[in-house]
Amino acid sequence: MKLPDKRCDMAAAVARIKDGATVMVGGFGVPGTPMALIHALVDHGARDLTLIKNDANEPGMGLDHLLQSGQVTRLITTHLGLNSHAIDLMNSGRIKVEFNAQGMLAERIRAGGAGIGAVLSDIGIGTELAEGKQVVEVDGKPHLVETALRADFALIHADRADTFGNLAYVATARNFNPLMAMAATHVIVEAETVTPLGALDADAVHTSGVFVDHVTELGALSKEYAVVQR
Amino acid sequence: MKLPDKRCDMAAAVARIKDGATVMVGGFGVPGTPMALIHALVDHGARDLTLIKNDANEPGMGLDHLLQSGQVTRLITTHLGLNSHAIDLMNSGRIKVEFNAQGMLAERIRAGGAGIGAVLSDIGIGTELAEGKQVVEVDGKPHLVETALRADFALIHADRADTFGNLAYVATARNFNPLMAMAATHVIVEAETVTPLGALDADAVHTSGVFVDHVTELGALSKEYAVVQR
Amino acid sequence: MIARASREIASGMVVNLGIGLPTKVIDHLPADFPVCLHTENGLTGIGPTLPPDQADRNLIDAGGAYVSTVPGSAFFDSATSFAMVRSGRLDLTMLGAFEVSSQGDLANWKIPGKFSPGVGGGIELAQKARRVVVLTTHTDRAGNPKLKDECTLPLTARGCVSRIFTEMAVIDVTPKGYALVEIAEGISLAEVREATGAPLTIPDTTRPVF
Amino acid sequence: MIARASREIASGMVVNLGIGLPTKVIDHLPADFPVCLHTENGLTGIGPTLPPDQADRNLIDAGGAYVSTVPGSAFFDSATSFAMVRSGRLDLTMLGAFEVSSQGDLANWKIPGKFSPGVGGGIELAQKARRVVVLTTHTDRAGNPKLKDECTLPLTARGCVSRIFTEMAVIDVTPKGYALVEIAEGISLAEVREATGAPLTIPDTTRPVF
Repeated sequence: MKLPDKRCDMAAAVARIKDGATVMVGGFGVPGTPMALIHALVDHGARDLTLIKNDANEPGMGLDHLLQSGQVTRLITTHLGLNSHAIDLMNSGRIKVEFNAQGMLAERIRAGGAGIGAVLSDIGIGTELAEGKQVVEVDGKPHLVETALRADFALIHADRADTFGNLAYVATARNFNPLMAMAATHVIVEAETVTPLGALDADAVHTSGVFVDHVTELGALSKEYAVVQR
Repeated sequence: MKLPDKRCDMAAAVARIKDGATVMVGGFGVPGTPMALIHALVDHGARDLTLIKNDANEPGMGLDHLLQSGQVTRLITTHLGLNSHAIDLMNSGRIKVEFNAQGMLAERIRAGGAGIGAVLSDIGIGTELAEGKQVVEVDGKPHLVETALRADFALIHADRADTFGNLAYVATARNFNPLMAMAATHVIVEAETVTPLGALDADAVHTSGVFVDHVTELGALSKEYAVVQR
Repeated sequence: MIARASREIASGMVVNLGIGLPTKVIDHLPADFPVCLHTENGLTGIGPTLPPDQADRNLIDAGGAYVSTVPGSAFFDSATSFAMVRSGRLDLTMLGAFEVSSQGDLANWKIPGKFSPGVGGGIELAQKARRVVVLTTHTDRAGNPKLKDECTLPLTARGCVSRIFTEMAVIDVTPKGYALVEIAEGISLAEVREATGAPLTIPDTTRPVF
Repeated sequence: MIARASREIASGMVVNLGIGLPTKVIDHLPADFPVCLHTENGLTGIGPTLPPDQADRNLIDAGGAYVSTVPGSAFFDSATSFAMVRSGRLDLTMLGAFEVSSQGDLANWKIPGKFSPGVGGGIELAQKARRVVVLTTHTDRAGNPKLKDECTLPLTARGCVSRIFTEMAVIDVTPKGYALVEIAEGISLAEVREATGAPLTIPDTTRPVF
C-alpha cells in the first residue's frame, strides 16, 4: 500500500470552481491566508461566489482582491474592521454580509467538517445575533441552533504538506485552516513546502491528507505574505 | 510573565475525587489508558462513580480494577467486547451501562469541552440507540439531540507534558485523551516525561496547558502499559 | 472470497476494514497499490500487522491488533477520526454481519440476551461510508441464512449495504432485492438459492466465477 | 488606570486582553508573574509585542499586533481557542466598551449607521469568561456618560460586567447597580457622579485612591 499523490497545478485546481460556488478561505489577518490561491481565483474569474472567511483582510490585500474584482455576492464572516472597502460594499448593498460570533463561525465550520447537522449553543442569546435562529431547550435552558457550514471548495494555506496532503501549519497561521480543510467537498492547499511521504512526523500532522484533494507548492512568496508595515 | 507550574503529587491530585463524582478516563484499549491514575483512584477509594471511557479494557487490566473494587455505579462507553467481567456486571445489574456510538461519544465529550450544549446528528436514527432522544429538524431532516458530556474529573495519559500542562500524545494513544482533557472541571495528567517549559514545540502541542490542572510524572512504567501478550 | 473482495478497492480510495474477515483483505493488496487505510482509533495510513515482539505498545487498530505505519501516516483524536467518517471522506468500508436485509439493512452488533458488547464505531461506518460492503459467511453456525428479507436483530443502520461477499457468491442489494453478481467455483445456483433467505434475482448474462 | 487594572490579574490566571486599552495592561505585569495570556486567533502564552523588523509574519494577536511566544506557549485552531473560552477556562477578560448598563450589560461592537464591522470574538469573551471587567474612558468624546442605566446600542452580552476601570474611578456592578470602589487621585465624588449616567452607591468605608 502506498498513499496516493495529490500534487496538482494551482490554476487547474482552481479552475474547478464554478460560478455560484461557496468557497471557504483560511486565514486570520495575513497569517494563514492563501494569497496565491486567491489570485488564482481572481485570474480564473468564477463569479457570484459566497465566501466564508474570518475577515476580509485589508484594502488591496488577500480577500479584498476578490471583492474588488466583483466576484463576490455574499460574505459570511466575523469582523471587517480592517477593511473599509468591504464595509463600503456592505453598506451600499453590493455584497451581502452575514456576521457570526467568531467562535460560532469556527464551530459551524467544524460541524460541517464533522458531518453533524448543527450545534446547540447559548452564545448570543439576548443579542441581535440570535434573531431568526431556531431555539431548542437543552436541560431546560434555551439554546440556538447553529447550523453546520459546508462549502464546495476550501482554499487552505499550510506551511508544509506531503504529497498525500498531510498538512502542518505554523504559529497563528493555523487559525481556521484545519477546520475549513475538513468542511469542503474539494479542498485545495497551497503549501510553502511540499515534502515526500514520510517527511512529516505522523504525530505532528495537523490535518490528515484524507481531508485534502489537491496540493500545490508555492514558489518564492509574494510581498502579501510579509509582515504588514503600518 | 511566566506560565504557572502545575506539577502535583499523584495521590494528592486523585484525593480530590469525591464519592458520586463523574470521571472521564482516556484510552482506547491499552494505548492512552492512564493505568497509574486508575490505581491511584482504587487506592483513594471514592465510590459511586460514573465513569466515561471508550471501553473497559480487559479483565484485570486498566478500568477493570475500578469495576472489581466495586467503586463504579455507572459506565458510559461504546464497547465492552474485550471485558467479559464488565459484561457480567452489566447483565447482572451491578453496574448501569449506557452505550454510545463511538464517534458520538467522542463528539459529546468534545461538545462538553467546547462549551456547547449539544450537537444535532442523524447517527443512529432508525436504530435502538435513538430511543428516548429528543428530535429536532435541521433543513427539513430529523436529527437527534446528542447532549454534551462534562465530568468532574478527567484522568489523562500523555507521552510528554511540560510543567504548565501542555501535552503531547504519541501514536494511537491519543484517541479520547485530548477530548476529555477539555471536558472536565479538574484535569489530572500522568505523563511519561515531564519537561521544562519550552521543551515542547508550540506547534506540536496537542493539548494546551490551559485545559490542564495537575501534572504528575510516571516513573518506570508498569507491565500494564506493555504490549498485550495474547 | 477475501481475494475477490480485495478487488472492490479501487486506486486512490480511503478504506476502513472492520474487525474479523475484512481485516484480512489487506493481505491481498499489491505493495504499491495507492490506497489509504483508516482506523477509528486515530490513524490514516495503516501498515502491516506486527507480531508482539516487534509491536509498538502505543500503536493498535480498532480491533486491538498491533499495526504499523507507512510513509505519510497521520495520527489524530477520536473526534477527528469520526469527522472523517461522517463527513463522507471514507470511500468504502467492509464490515461483518449477523444479518442483512434485502433492503440493505445491516445488523452486526447485538443479539439480545446473548451478545451485547456495545456498538463501537459500527453505526457511523455503516451509515456514512460512501459505499458499504459486507463480508460474511453465507449462513450462521446453525446453517440459517444471514441474507434475509427483514433483519430480526437490532439494526446497525438501515439501507446501507450495497454488496455482500460470502464464500458462495457475490450478491448486490438492488431496489428489487438481492441480485447475484458472481458465484464461487464449484457452487451451484440451487445451493446459493437454498442458503439465501430471500428471493435472489439471477441475471440472464453470464455470471463470472470467482 | 491601566496600572490599577493590572492588579486585577491574580497569580495563575488565564487572561484575555481585548483590543485597545486592555492590551496595554501587559506592560504593568512583573516579568516573572505567573499568568497565561490567551488570544482568540490561537495562542496561549503571549509574549511581548515586537517591532516590524523583528516580527514573525505568522505570529499575531487577535488585534493584528505582531507578538511573540514565551517558554511553554502553544498554538491551536480557532475552534479550540473558543472551546477554551466557552468551557470556562478563561479566568478573566478585560474589554473595551461603548456603553455599560447598571445591570452589567455590555455594548461594544456596533453603532447602527456609523460603525458595524462585526462582532468578532467579543460575544463569547463577554458571555463566558469567568470574570469580565471593562477598561474605558468614563465618557465618550462628546462628554456623554458611558455608564448608563440601560444600554441604547446593540448588546454584546447581558449582565456580564463585574467591574469598570476608568480614568476617574473603579466601579463595581452590584445587584443594586453601580458602586464606587476606588477614586482616582484629584477627582472628586461630585465629578464622578456627574460623569456617570446612573445612580452611584458610595460606600461608607474609606475609599482607596489610585
